[in-house]
Amino acid sequence: MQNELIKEGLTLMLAGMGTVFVFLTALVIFMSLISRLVMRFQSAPDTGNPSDAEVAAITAAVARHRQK
Amino acid sequence: MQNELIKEGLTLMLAGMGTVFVFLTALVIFMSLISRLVMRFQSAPDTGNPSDAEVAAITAAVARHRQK
Amino acid sequence: MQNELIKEGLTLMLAGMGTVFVFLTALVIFMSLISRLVMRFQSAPDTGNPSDAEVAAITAAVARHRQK
Amino acid sequence: MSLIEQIWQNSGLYQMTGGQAVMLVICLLLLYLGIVRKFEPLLLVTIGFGGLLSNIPGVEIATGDGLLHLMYVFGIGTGAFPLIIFMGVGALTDFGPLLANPRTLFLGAAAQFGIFATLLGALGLTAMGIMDFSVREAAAIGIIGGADGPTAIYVAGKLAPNLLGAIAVAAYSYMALVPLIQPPIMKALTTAAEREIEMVQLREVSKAERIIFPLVLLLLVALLLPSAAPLIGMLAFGNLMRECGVVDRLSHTTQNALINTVTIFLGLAVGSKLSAEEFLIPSTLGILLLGIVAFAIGTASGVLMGKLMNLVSKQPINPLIGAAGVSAVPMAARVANKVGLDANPHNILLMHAMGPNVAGVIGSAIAAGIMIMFTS
Amino acid sequence: MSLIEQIWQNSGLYQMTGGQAVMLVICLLLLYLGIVRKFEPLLLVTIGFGGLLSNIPGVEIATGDGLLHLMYVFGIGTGAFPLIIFMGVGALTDFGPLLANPRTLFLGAAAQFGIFATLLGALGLTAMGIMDFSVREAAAIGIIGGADGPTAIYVAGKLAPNLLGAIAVAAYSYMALVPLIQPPIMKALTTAAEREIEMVQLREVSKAERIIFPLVLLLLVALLLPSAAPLIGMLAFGNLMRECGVVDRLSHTTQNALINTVTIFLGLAVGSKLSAEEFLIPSTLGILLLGIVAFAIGTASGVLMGKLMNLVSKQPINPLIGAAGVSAVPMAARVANKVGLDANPHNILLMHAMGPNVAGVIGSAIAAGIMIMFTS
Amino acid sequence: MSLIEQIWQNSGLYQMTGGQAVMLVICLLLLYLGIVRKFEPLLLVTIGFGGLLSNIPGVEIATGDGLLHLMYVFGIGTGAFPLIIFMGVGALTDFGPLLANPRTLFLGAAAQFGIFATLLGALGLTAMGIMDFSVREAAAIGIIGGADGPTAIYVAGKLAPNLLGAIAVAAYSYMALVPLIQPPIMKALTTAAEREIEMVQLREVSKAERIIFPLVLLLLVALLLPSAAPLIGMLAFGNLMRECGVVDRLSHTTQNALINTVTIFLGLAVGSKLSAEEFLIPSTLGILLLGIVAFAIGTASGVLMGKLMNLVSKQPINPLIGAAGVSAVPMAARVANKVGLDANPHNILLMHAMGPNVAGVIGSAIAAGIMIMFTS
Ligand code: NA
Ligand code: NA
Ligand code: NA
Repeated sequence: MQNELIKEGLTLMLAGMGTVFVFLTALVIFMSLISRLVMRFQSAPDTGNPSDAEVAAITAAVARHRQK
Repeated sequence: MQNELIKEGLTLMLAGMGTVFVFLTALVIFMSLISRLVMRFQSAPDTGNPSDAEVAAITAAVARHRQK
Repeated sequence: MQNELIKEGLTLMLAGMGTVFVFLTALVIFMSLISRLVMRFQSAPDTGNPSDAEVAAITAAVARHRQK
Repeated sequence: MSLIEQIWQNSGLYQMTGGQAVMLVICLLLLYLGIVRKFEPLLLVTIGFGGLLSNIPGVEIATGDGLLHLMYVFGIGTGAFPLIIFMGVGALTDFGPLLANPRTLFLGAAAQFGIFATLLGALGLTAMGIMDFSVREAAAIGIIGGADGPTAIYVAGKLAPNLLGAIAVAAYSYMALVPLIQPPIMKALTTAAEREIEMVQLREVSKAERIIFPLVLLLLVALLLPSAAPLIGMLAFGNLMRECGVVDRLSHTTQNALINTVTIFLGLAVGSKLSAEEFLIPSTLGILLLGIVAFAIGTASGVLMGKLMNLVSKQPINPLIGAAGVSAVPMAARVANKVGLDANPHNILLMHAMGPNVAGVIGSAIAAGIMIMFTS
Repeated sequence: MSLIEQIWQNSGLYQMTGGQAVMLVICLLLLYLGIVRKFEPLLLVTIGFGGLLSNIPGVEIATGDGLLHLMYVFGIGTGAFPLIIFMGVGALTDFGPLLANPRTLFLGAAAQFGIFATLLGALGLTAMGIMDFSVREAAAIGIIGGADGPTAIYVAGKLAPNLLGAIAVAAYSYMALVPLIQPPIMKALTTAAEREIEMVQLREVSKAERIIFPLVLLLLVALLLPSAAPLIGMLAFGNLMRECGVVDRLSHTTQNALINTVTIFLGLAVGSKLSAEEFLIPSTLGILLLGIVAFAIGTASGVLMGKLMNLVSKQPINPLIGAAGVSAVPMAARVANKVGLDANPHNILLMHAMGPNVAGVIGSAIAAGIMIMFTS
Repeated sequence: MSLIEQIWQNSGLYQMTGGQAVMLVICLLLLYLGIVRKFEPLLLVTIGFGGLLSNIPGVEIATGDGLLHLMYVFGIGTGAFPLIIFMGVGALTDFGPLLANPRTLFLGAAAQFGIFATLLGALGLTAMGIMDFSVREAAAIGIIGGADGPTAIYVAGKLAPNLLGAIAVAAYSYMALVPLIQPPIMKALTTAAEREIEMVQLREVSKAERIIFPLVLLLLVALLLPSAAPLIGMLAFGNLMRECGVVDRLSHTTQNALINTVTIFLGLAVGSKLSAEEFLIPSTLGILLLGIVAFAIGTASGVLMGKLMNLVSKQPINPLIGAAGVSAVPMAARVANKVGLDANPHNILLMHAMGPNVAGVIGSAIAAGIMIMFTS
C-alpha cells in the first residue's frame, strides 16, 4: 500500500516532468519556426534590406507604439 | 403537409409585415404628436419668437452640448 | 392575541434600542481608545512635540492628500 | 380573420387589467420623480422602469423564466445584490468625520427609534384590525425608518418578500423627500439659539485609525450581534478596501463598475415586485403611511438626542445634526447644514452632520440584525 | 509503457475527430476575418475563440460542467446575455436622427421583409424536401435578415437552440459583409439621379423628446405586441438611462464595463455551439445560404420603399438610405453614405441614413416578437 | 430577563469556539501581511477578510445560503473564477520577452520540478504515516510549487476542495515571500562569475508573432494535453484579446473591471474555506511545510537548469533568471534582477527574467493539466 503510493508519485513525477518538457519543447520549436516565417514573410515585399534611416524610423515607431 | 408549411409561412409573413408596419406607423404618429406638443410646450413661456441673436446663441449652445 | 402582538412589539423595541445603544457605545469606547493608542504610538518615535512649522507643513500635506 | 384575432388576443390592449394600467401610471410617476424632480434617480429610474416592464401583460418578464424574475431570485432572494451594494457604500463612505467625533454615534443610535416605533405602529394597526401585518412584516416595514435603501431591501427580502416592492419604493421615495419632511420637524423641536450653535472644527483622522475602524466594527458585530454581520461585514470590507491603500484597483472597481452594475440589476429586480397583484393591495397604503411616520419619528429622536447631548456635553453640539442620524446619506447631512445656515449664515455644519449621517447607516444595519435575529 | 500509452490516449492527437479538425480550421478562419479583415471583431474574435475551445477533444468546456456550457445555459438559455447587450445598445444609440425625421421608420419597417421572405424560403426548402426545418427553426433563421446579432441570438435561443451557432455566425458574418453585399443591390435598383438626391438638413431634437421616446416605444410595445417587450424594453431602458441625464454613472457603466463583459461571455457562449456535431450538419449550409438571401432581400426592400416614399413625399428622400433599414448599425448607414458620395460628392447622407438604421433595430425586434408569439 | 438571555445566547461572545477565535487572529495576521507588509495585497486582503467573516459564529455567511458560500459554489466549485482570472492574467501579460528568446521556456519547465517533488513528498509523508493525503490531495498540494494563485485554486477546487483554504493561503503567502525565500538558494547554487553574466539585448517581437503565439499555444494544448485546455485556453484568449488590436475595449474591461470584480469575489470565496473546522487541522501544517519546500525546490531546479543551458548554449545565459521560472509574476523576475544587480551593477536582467517568469505560468498550467488527467 505504502509502496504503491510512492510508486504512483514517482510515476506522476516522471510523466509530469516529461509532459511539461515535451510540451514546452514543442512550443519552442513551433514559435521559432513561426518567428522565422513571419520575419521572412514580412520582409518579402521589401526589395532588399531596409536602409539605416528606415530602421531608425521603424524602431522609433515601434517604440512609440509599444509605449501606449 | 407541405402546403400547410407554405401556408403557415405566408400567414406569418402577412401577419409579421403587417404588425411591423402597424407598430412603426403608430410610433411615427405618436412621436410626431409628442414632438409638436413638446415644441409648443417648450416655447410657451416665451413671449413670441426668439430673436435672430437668440437663435444663434441657442444653436451654438446646443451644438456645443451635443458635441460632448 | 392582540395584546400579544403589542407586547412582542414593545419587547422588540426595548431589545432593539438597547442593543443599538450598547453596540454604538461599545464602538465609541473602542474607537476612542484606539485613537488615543494610535496617536501615542505614532508620535512616540518623535522627540517631543512637532514645531509650529512642522505642524503647518504636515497639515498642508494632509490636506493635499485628502483632496485627492 | 383568425390571424388578426390571434394578434389582438395576444396584444396588451386586449389583455391588460385595470390594475396593470394603474401600475403603469404609478411607475411613470416614479420615473417623473426620478428624472424631472431628481429624487434618488439611480434607484427610482431603475425601479420605475422595472415596474413598467413588470406590468406588461402576457409576457414573462417579472415572473417565471423572465429576466427580472431571475434577477430577483438570484440577486435579492439570496441577499447578494443589497450586500454588494453595501460593500460599494463602504468603499464610497468616508468615516473620517465620525472618527473625529465618535460621540456622534449616539445621534445615529437615537434616530433608529423611528424604526422600532414604526414596528410598534404596524403591530398596533394590526391589533386594531385596520391592517394585517405579521411580526416579520412589521419588522421589515419598520426598517424603512432606517432611511437606508439596501438595508431595507435586504431585510424585506429575508422577512417579507411579498412586501418588498412597497417597502423599497417607500424607502427611496422618502429618502428623496428628506428635504421636505425633515426641516419642519427640526425647526419645531429646536430654539433659534440652538440652531445657531457653532461647533468646534473636527480634528484630522490618521490613516491608521481609518484602517482599524472597519476591523473594530466587524469584530464588535461578531462578538455582540452576529445576525448583523453580513450587512456590517460587507460595509466594513468595502471601507477597508478604500482606506487600506494597497488595493486601490479593487476599491476603484467597487466604487464604479461593480456598484453601478449591481444598482441597475437591483433596481430592475425590485421593479419586478411592482406587479399590480403584489403592489395594489391595502398593505401598500399602510406601508407608505407608516414609512413617513418612521422618518418623522427618526428625525425627531435624532434632534432630541442632539439637544440632550448638548446639555450634558462640554463641547457645544448643534442639535440639528441629530436629524442626519436617520442616514439618507448625504441628503440628510445637507439638510442639517442648510437649516443651520438659515439660522446662522456663518455656521457650516456639513462635516459635523456627516458623522451622525454615516453612524445612521451602521445604526440601521444593527437594528436590521436585531430584527432578523428575533423574528427568524 | 502503459504510462505513455495513457498520455497518448488522452491526447488530442489520438482523440480528435475529422469534424473537430474541420471546425478548428473554420474557427481559425473566423478569427482571421475578425482580426485581419476587421469583420465585426468584437463578436467574431470571441465566437471564434469559443469555437476553438469547443472543439478540443476529451475535455468538458462546451459541455457538461464546462465553463462555456455554463455560460450558455445561464446566459443564453435564459436570454440574459442578449437582453443585457440590447440594454447596452440602447445606451449607445442616439435616436436623434430618427426623431428628427420619424418617417424613416417606414424604411426600417420595409427592410424587415427580408426576415419574412427568408422564413418562407426556409419553409419552401423544407416543402421541397431539400432541407428539414420546423416553423420555429425557419423563424429563427429568418431573423438573420434582421442584421442584428443580439436579436438573432435571443430568438434562436428561444426557438431553435440547436441552430444557434450557425445562425449567430451567419448573422455576424453577413453584418460584416454589408459593404460587399449591399452596394450592387443598391445600384441595381436606383437610377443615378435618385442616388444624387440631396436631403434637407435634420432639425435639432430636444432633450424632452429624447427622454419621452423610449417610454413611448415601451408603452406601444406593451399595448400592441407584448412578446417583443423583453427586447424592446431593455433597448428602451438603456436609451432612457442614456438620455435622462440623471443616471450618467449607470449609463457609463452600461456602455463600457457591462456591455464589454457580457460581450466576452456571449461570444464564448455562442462559440460553445460551434462543436463539430452541432455545426457540421446540412442545415448549416442552408442557414448560410438563406442568411445571405435574407440580407439581399432586406436591402432591396428598404431601397424600394425609399423610392416609393420619394415619389409620394413632398421633401426629397434619397432611396439609398432605405438600405440602411436592415440595421447592421452603423455599417449599413456608412455604406449608404459612401454609395451616395460616389454618385454626388457633396451628398452627405450619413445622418439621414442613421434614422432608418436604428429604425431597423426596432423593426427586427418587433419581427422577433411576432415570431416568438406565433410559434411558441 | 429571557430577552437579555436570548440576545446573550445569540451573541458571538457566547457562541464563539476557541478555533474561531484562533482563526480570527490568523485572518487579522493575513490582513496585516497584506496591508502593512504589502504581501500580495489583492488576495491576502480579500482572503483575510473573507476568513474573518467565515469565523463569525451563529450566522450563515460561509455556509448554507450565505453569500460567501454561494460565491464559492458558483465561482470556485465550477472553476469559473480562477478561469476568468486567468483570462485577465492573459490580457495583462506581455509574452514579448518569451517570444524574443523562446529557449527560456525550458527554464519555466525545469522550475515545475518543485511541483512534482512536493507531490512525492506529500505521498512520502503519508507512506510514513505522518500525514494522510490521498493522491488527489497530494497533487493539489504540489501545485503550490507552481507559484501561481489561480492555477492552485483551480486545481484544489477540482481535486481537493477540503484543502482549498490552506492551499490558497500557502500559495499566495509564499508568492509574497519570494524575495525572502529565493535569494539564499540562488546564491548558494551559483558562483559570483555566473551571477555577473550579462545577456544580449532582446530583439523586437513583431505584432504577427504576438497574435499567433496564443493560438499556437492553444492548438498545442488541444493536440497534446486537453486536460490543461481550460486554463491555457483562457490565458490564451485573454492574451489574444490583448495583442490582436481589434478588440481593445474588451481587453481593457478584462484588464480592469472584470478581473478586479472577480478578484474580490474569488478572495472572499477562498476566505469562506478558512473556517476553523476546515482550516485548523493537521493537514494545514503539512501543507504550509510542503508549500515552502515546493518553492525552494522549484527555485533550485530553475537555477540549475539555467546553469546547464549556459554551459551548452552559444549565447550566455545568467542562471539567476532560472529562478524566475517558478512564476510568481512579476516578483520572481524582480528578485532575479536584484540579485543580478548585487553581483554586477550594470547587469539589468529584468526583461530576460520575464521570459522564464511567464513561461512558469504556462508550465504550471501544463503540470495542472497532468495532475487533473492522471487523478480524475
Ligand atoms: Na439609518
Ligand atoms: Na434589423
Ligand atoms: Na508556475
